[in-house]
Amino acid sequence: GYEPLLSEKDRTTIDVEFEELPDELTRESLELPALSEPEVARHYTRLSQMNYGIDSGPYPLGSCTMKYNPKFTEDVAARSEAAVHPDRPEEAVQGTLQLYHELQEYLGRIGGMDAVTLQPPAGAAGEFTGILVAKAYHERNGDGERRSEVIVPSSAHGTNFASAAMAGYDVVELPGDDDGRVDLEALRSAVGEETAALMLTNPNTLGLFERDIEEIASVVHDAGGLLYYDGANLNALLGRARPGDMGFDIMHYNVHKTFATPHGGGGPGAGPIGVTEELEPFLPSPQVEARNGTYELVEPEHSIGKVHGAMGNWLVLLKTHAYIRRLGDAGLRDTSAKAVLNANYLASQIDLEIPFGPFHHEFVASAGERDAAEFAKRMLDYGVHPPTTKWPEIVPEALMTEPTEAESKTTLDQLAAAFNAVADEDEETIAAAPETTSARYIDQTSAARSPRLSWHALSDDA
Amino acid sequence: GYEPLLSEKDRTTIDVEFEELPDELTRESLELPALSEPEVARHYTRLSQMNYGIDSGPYPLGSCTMKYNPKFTEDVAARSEAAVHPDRPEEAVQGTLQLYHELQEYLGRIGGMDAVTLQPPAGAAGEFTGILVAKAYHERNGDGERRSEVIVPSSAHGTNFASAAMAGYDVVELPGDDDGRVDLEALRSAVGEETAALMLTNPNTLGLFERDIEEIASVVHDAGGLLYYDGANLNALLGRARPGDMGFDIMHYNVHKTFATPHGGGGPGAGPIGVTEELEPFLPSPQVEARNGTYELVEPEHSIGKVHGAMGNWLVLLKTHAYIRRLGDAGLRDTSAKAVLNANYLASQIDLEIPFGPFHHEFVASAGERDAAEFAKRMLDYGVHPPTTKWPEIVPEALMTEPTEAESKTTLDQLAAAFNAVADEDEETIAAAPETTSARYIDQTSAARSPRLSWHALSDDA
Amino acid sequence: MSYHTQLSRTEETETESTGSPFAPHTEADVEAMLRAVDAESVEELFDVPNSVRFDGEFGIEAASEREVVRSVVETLGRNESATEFLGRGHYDHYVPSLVDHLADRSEFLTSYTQYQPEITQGFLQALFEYQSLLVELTGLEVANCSMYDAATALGEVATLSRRARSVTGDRVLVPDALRDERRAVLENYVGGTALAVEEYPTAAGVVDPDDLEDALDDDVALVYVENPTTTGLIQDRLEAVGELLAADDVLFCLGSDPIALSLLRTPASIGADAVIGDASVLGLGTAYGTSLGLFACKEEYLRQVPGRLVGASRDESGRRAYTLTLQTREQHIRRERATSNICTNQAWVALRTAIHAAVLGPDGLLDLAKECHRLPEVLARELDAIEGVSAPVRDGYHFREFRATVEPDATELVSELYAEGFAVHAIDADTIQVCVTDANENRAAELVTAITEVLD
Amino acid sequence: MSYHTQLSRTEETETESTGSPFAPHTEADVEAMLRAVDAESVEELFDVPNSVRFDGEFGIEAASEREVVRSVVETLGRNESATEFLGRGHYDHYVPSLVDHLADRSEFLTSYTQYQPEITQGFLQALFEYQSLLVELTGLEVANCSMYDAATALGEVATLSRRARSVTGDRVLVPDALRDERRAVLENYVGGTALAVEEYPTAAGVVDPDDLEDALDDDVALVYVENPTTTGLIQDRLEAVGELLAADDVLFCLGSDPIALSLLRTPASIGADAVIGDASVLGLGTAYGTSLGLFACKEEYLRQVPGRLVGASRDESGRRAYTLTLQTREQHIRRERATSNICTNQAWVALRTAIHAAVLGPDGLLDLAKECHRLPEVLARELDAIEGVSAPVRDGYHFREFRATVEPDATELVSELYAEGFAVHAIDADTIQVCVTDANENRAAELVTAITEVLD
Repeated sequence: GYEPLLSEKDRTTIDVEFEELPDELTRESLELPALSEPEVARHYTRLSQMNYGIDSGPYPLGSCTMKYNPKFTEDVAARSEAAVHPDRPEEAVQGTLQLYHELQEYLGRIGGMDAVTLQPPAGAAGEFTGILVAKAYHERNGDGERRSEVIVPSSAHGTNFASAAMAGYDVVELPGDDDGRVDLEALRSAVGEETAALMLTNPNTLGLFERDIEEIASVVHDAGGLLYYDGANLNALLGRARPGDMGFDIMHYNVHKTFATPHGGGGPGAGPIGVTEELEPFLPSPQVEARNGTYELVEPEHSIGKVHGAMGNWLVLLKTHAYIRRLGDAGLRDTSAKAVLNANYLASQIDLEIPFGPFHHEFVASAGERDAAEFAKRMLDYGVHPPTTKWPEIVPEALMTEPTEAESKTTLDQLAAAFNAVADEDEETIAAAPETTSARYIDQTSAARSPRLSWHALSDDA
Repeated sequence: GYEPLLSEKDRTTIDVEFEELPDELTRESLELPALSEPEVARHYTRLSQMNYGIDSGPYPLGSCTMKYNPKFTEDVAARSEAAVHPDRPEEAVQGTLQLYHELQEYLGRIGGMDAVTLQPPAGAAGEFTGILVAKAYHERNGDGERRSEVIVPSSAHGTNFASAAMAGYDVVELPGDDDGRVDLEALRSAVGEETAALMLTNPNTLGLFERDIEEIASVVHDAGGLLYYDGANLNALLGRARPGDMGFDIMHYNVHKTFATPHGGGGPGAGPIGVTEELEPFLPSPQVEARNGTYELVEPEHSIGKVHGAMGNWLVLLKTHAYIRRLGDAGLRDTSAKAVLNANYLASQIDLEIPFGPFHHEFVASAGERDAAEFAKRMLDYGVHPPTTKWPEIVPEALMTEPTEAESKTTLDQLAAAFNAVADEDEETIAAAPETTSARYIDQTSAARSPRLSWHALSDDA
Repeated sequence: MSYHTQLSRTEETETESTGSPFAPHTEADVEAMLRAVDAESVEELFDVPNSVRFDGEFGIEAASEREVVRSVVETLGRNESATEFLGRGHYDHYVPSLVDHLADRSEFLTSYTQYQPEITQGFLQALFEYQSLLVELTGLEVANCSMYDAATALGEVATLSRRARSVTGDRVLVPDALRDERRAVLENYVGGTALAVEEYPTAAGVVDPDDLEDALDDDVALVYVENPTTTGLIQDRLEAVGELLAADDVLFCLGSDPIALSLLRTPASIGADAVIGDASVLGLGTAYGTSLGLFACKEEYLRQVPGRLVGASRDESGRRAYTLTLQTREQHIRRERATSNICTNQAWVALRTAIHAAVLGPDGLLDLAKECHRLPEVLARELDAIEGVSAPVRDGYHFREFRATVEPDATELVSELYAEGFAVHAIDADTIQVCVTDANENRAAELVTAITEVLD
Repeated sequence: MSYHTQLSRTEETETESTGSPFAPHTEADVEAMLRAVDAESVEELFDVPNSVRFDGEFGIEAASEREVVRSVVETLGRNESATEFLGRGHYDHYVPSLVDHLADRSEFLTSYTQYQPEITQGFLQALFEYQSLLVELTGLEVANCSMYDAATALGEVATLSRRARSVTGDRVLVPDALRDERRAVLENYVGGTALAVEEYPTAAGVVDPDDLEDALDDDVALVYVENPTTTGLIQDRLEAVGELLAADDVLFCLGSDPIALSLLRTPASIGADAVIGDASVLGLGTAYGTSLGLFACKEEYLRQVPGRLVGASRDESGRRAYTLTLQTREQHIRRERATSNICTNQAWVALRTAIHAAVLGPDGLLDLAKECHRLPEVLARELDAIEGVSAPVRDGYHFREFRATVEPDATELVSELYAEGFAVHAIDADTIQVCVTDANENRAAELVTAITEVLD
């Protein structure tokens, strides 16, 4: 497949003339593609046909939880009543606030947290918000200066490091234990008076449950630090264990992972955070509270302020609400059951080394002698989306694989067959991949070396 | 592309047990695929990817008027207010009836007809309805017995013949003139006391305007017959000429051709018919009439009864209404202008013999020495949908081509390039086509020889 | 400034439209194209004699997309808002969102009849699967891939009976309880033949084999029976009807729908030769007429079947592939000797029906059918408890709907219920008919309250 | 009977759900899979110590798709139905239907970030085209492919100013008329740095270069100016501002949006270093927060840009292809030294914005922008004619909105207008703000009438 750029189909320059404004307030001209509706329709239809989505086939990107996105949630979010202006007064938007409040409640119960804010517009924004809450808490306790460090395991998501740094913290990297989990001794020596928080994913990015979680919590709490839960892998635990019960003080939820809202090619997502009662006064403003059957926007006593210009990615939150209502307790529990069963089954069918275990929602296979990125490219030729590659680094040439609950046994068998077929192939075949995709292997290095980031930057022959 | 049948993915037999009904009233078992929603979503997504639509590329099927289908008309038809039960009393469905009435009016003005029924659910149903009206008219005049023939030009659509026959008429085929138009002498000798009607397409299926239309009308009318207009090619004449003004007594409109409602893989369409004042009393029941701002369902005095169990393909009619409103007079006129310009331009760019002319909305090229069907298959390899083939028979190895107004010059140039490339290829290459499609050349003969019409009829290895 | 961008401006500023917003030509394009065809203007290309040239106006004002949507939606808003408890052959069931999302994919929606099977395998396979669904549901060997609606399908069965060599006779027997609309369409379909439509007596649609036998003679070509009936009853003596008709050279056609067929005796098992009905109870529901005619029959009538048939074949690489087949029955080949004039049918609605059935699966279908029995039983009982209401009117097994007698006046009751936001059928001066399915059961309790209050 | 078909039954009969309707496993599947992993039950696979096992209930009842849709729609129905004349940084414009239909294609909607460019060329190209649109509109060389919203984009510009070597200083100057929400987000983004946010005085958002100069000193790192202002005014002295700031090592950031940028002076031409804003005025409109942060800057800041960038490259066959690029700036590579923590962004909204712009084309965009000036001018004049209303409050050129003083009480007026079905901003005791675009202009005349009547 190949589709010319819009700008290659047409580029029309118009003079900007407008007698009602002085010339010096307006631009001189505007050069953009001028195409008819049928041409635009075909352009984007063809582009879509050059793109792989969940409805195209399995998408086992580890840690991304790419699962089926139910269509009815789209219909709900498309209702015109859902798209109100954020400046409407409370009394004119009671329906929206009720749903907003219900979702705060649902997420609190699911995570075992006392209070939830829906404002952060993505998982990383949730991390940033959570760390800001921790910081405000420590500052309120007169402990802000001293507690200058956030501890992050080396296998954690890159966002953990970046979010802590954005909030002004020094990041202390915590090496892992031989069993792929937190090294308690290393933790004990890392923790101290400077510790503001430990950020942890559980199950971690290897799919392993941190069995010592209570001990970990004690170590951090005893030192006066807070425990932050990265919700990226919550799909493994729904109804089996709750971060709040494990001792976490703050957590974020990736609704586009756990609660099946579409990833949208990279967003919008939403990253609500839950906190313990103690931290509730520090949540962003406003919170939605129910009083005598009406819903109010309330500023928490020591609120950190705002992390988004309005109420977050509301349309995504609305889809989350509908999804949770659809599943209910039993559906949520079953989600994790099938996600964990699928990961374990798929691991059992793949002829590659898969260190560590037992696995929950995902596992990391090793491509061994092969380059994991090339291995993945070759999998494209088998019509499936490959796993996340080369991460976490504790597994050499990592293939981080998360099938989710939404794949059938038949599909898992197809996925395993793709893994195994590539594992059996010679280097040359693998290196020549992909052969069947809409584009062949793309040179990313030269793209970065001389960046061309708009059609203006393309020469005519490029 | 290949996608297994639903039944190859799963076939589950369930016992039908229901204590609330006696056993002899219920079936014993039911065997169907039992698949989850994600599996169903992928199945049909993949099937769609193995299908070519207007948004995929040009679709120049002659006489089918495959043009861009505006998306907003879908939104209008999807409104829940549009999907009312057909047994609602008039007063409870005034909005629907108002739109129904407005569309009757619009179509009347566009065709130059005095009254319009929207009931026929497709173009062929419109033909049948029109002939029934003609029959009722002749019967009412005591002329029913004698007028037993309907005259149809040999180049007419197959439906014309079939519709007339369904209404109980003998079909008299009228050979064409050397210039591809009606042979006036042949018409004069065919017409007589037995003539109930002449069915005519104008422009005809060669894209030629029947210049002698007034003379033709006189001949038929003088003999007491009626003139029927097949609206398949109306896209060529919008705002330039009206069947009613040319002397036609009855016409049908193919809204899925002229008015851009989607063809839906073969329907639903809608085939409203328009008639002169004289024939209005014979229209199907009910007609919608406006009286003092309210809309009523009225049975015409000598109504032929019904041709559809309810009000026709209402959702399609609603899309038609929205499309006509969007375009208005100027848009409708421009539609024909561009349709005719496109056909003429495309014809000028193709290196094949294209007999007759001047063309309106379509033309018929000849594949010459080559088999037109094979020629068309080879065009598939150039990423375009081929024209209608082998018809009308007056052109040897016919390639009947209608680009419509919705194609750009760029696309027409691509289409012409596909025609010309195939024209330059050797027989072997053409016979081996198609090579790039989701299925290769399909054996239609053996499919008809031993029909397998359901998954029940497939053996396990088939 | 290009020509068509002037138009896109009208989209937003509502200045007067100067052409079609869906024609992509720039002014430069038009000029180049005119040069290529050696014409000065587009008007020159119209070979239309002046005497029939139209130079008037239609008087239809162009409007922006926004204006059209707004205006049509406002007009539809003039419909009274009411929860419909209406049935009588047209039924609503909840259609899963997935059906809309998949069927609206433009590769399906904007395609044409599958004349080029190599690039339309997707739709062909979906239609093949639709046919297979009907084959399973009816127990008959052949189903076509769509008719317009139940009424026209009935008409087509009648003309098939005329063509089938194993069938003789000129009389078509239909139940006295048949909807007028279906009867009227049937009359038009047989109007071109020697067939005559006659009624046989029923008890509100329920056939008594003895009464039917009395109506039978050598001249009967077709007997049509509906199960369930338009009055909402499940036929309880179909086997006897089948035996009665098997003896004769009569075509036995059953009227039904895919949900009822998921639960009720298969037409094949009671000796039916053909089945017609409304298949859009799955996938679409009532839409003021837009529908889907179900058509299935025994294999012996295959060459006489009207409409499109999709068959399995192979492509050159040996892989299974699908294609329209037996096209020599059809109008574009056989012309006046075709089995029907049908060309454009209801393929897209058939796609919706197939998707809905696939989402439900066999259990989902069966459970839905069971609800269609349970819900009216419960509602009838509740209405029966109201003073002045007697429901159901007739003993028997119900499906989706039932009749009730009311005092003092059914028409008045129905009209007052409309004012309360409920639509039910008035059948005659003292009878109403009430239809309840998964689509409206959530408001059934409110209907009971409303009826109680109106009659109080 | 298979496990999951029990679930599809709940869809229709609402018996209690026993699991996820979106897990496709049959009972037989589960058994075979457990055998393969050598486990007796799924519970066994959870390596969770008993002490932290959860065996409680969430107390969330499962519901069928039909029930959920009905319930959510009913709840949304509790929102007062009102035509919104609200703006102040969040704007509605009519979004063509085509945008929905194309962006909802599941290949776009259900895909993830384009880590495998070979199978995500479609989305990558759409994002490349989105970047190109912003480059054309701003005149700057670089645009990223999305931020969350205008407020977070402003925050990111501030931290960029900290990293940029050509910029020094700790003070961030923002207009006194800045929305509180944007200011609050900005404060949080700079909270981890030495930057401090301060206000400079404006006339209802309109910057006076002399006043700004007074606020400047060597310690200023960033000056932020909005055009148009939150109060609906077009800045008339931006060139002077640009000249003022060009002399210093100050980052000059302009806040705007794609519709305004289609008409107003390009940021590049007045010397802006960066542009942020809300791009979803095209493609989405106000949605209680769901938005799209616009981010563009000069090439010199390229290596400091936050968020995703799509670049052109070639594939092995030599054909142009697109890929995420300069990823070494990003958190998954650079971790705590990344330019931002952003990962999931607003790609799908950017797709919608790009499609909307493509449908409009340059003329459509420009005409829409012109309407954004004309409509408030007309409405302000009409309101000014009402006794007790003075509009616009300030002379100047308006864009989308304007302020008006009203007597006797703005809050009361706004509240009474709500009762009449109109939403307008109350700014203070005697000031309202009114926003009018193509999305609500059809009801502007009614608003005038309503205000006249309320004040009468």
